[in-house]
Amino acid sequence: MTDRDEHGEVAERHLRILEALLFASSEPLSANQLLTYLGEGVRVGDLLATLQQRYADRGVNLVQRGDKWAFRTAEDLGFLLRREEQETRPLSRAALETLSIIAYHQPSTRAEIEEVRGVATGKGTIDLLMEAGWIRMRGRRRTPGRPVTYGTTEAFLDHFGLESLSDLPGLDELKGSGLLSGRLPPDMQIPLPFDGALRDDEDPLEPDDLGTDEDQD
Amino acid sequence: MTDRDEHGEVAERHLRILEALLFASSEPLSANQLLTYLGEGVRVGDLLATLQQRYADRGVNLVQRGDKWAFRTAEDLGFLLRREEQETRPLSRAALETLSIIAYHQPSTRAEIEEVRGVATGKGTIDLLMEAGWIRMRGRRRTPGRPVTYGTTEAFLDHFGLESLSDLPGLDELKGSGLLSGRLPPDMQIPLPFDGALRDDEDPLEPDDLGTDEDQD
Amino acid sequence: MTTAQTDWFDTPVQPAAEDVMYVDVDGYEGPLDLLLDLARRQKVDLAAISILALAEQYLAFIETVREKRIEVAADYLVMAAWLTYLKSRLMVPQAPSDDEPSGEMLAAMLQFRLKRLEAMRRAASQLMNRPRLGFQVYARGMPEPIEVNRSSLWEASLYDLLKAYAGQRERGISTDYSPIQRTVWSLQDARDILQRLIGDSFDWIPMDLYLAEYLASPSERATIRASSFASSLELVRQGQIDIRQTETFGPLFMRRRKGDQQ
Repeated sequence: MTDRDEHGEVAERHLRILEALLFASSEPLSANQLLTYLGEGVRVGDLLATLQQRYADRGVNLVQRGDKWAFRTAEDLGFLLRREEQETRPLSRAALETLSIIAYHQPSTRAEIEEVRGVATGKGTIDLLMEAGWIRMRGRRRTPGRPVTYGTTEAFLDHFGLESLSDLPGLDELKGSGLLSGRLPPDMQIPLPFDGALRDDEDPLEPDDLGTDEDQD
Repeated sequence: MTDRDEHGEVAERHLRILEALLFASSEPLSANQLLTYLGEGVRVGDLLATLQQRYADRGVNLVQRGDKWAFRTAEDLGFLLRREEQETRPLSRAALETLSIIAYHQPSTRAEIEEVRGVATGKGTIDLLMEAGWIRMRGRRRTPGRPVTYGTTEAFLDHFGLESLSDLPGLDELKGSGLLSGRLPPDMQIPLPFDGALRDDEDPLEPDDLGTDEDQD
Repeated sequence: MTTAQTDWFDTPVQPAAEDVMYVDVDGYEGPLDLLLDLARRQKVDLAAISILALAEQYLAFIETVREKRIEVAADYLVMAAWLTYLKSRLMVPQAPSDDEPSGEMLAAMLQFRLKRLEAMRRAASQLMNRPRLGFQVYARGMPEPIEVNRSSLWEASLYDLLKAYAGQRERGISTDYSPIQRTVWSLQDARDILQRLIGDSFDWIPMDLYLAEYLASPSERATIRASSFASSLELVRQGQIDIRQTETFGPLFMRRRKGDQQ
């Protein structure tokens, strides 16, 4: 019994450390980052799950964003906390469409985005989304011209309150209707948004790769 | 009892709102500021006391600062938020030159260092060497302006693997190792570093002497 | 399809039906957007839409715009051409030998693209209506950043230190230093001297013997030997002298070449 007490005490201490670290940071932290404060062999995953459960009904919740964790105010209190501040510059329609195409089709190239939108994408649109920190260059597609592939970031998940890409609204429905495919649905395999490291047809970016498409300005 | 349950539910909701507000606020909030989110007649003081108690043993505590309230990392976990980092960096050329002059010519003043170097020595260079623990202020020269004299430290000997200052190679040894070329004026001399306590023309530093040169910046 | 969500997109102001033809093309994000807008006006599900009717509306629209002599971007004209082609494929029955895609297939493709674009817009709208960070959900307002106390460990070796010192002391010496003037025999000089020395001697005489007078000075030995040897090869090439060496590192013998010269 003393053993269990001791075990509980250690766990409690670890939970306090996690609370302190996650409260202190405004950015999500990964289990690995947290582990460095706890010591080898500590099961951070279990501790995080416990903590998430404890805060589930509180005004502040522990949420998962990709493979990172953060404390965020409870969604249902949003109406109360909503500040007057407006979005400094609302995203243009083009930027919004481009963002959702990248989110649901990733990894996607500029040509693919343009194919879906049926119109050329200004360079500024992609830049703007990169600057917002919502998309990133993933690599280069192994096709002629080696176009840059884009995907979403962890900040994207954090901003839109998604645990992972599979939480994208309406994803299942879109998948079912074959609208995430590049071609006509019937016998086609339907790709899913992919945020793994690199897909088979992607090459990593060279460190000095500025992402200029070879066939574009 | 239903009444009490209902009461408890309302209080719980208020506590959640307080948690979210205090968490998200960029500055401590007063009871009055909090009240505006809860509605008339709510006993904010009691709620805050409850909340403070609940978080008393957690990794973050609710603390009162003046008449305002904020979440803060528990004091005993403050160490988590501080980290020591060491990095090794090569010494700049200016610092190396200055250090070597001090080593050979000590006790030497800034003016003397500049005379050998032929360029002005920034205060930053001296500070850096002091910070590295390799030089120290020895005293003040008994000349107009009473400039500070510098010398090397034990740590200097330690770092460069010297048993004493007399281990610094002399003129012949420098020539022999090729560091000094053979074509030197015959009257050229390399001083013997002085490592006694104070030289005849040096005054000790007063305990409150900050080492500011009177005739310089 | 009607949702309580606010439509995040600033959809172009919907004109009354009779005004449709006068909408400025500028309000659209490309031909697909225009087509989608026209399709929406049919007020039916995109799945049930008549692609033929849609194509006709689009073509009529572009025609009106052009009649008003408004510049139409190339994209819109390309789409118009494609829709004209689509129309013809839809209206003329496909010949069995024809392996171009059928009109129905092309129509299905267009329908798919319209549905996909609409889906992406809806998705964007849903994304923007989520409880977003900084709008309905908040991060810690007073983050307590991790303080990093960085201390530097400086790296320098005794060698660096001594080099720095010696370098400065040398720099301080007044620069009356002048580089040693080395005598260098040019190839031309060596050749002239060699020719003069060999003269008309047809006997094998070692090169060093010819040059003995000059080789006395040790500092010039190397340049004299090198330049003379190089020049002698040139003289051999020109057929003026012969060279012989009987063993490795042995003396080089030289003589005037006998022959047709006289």
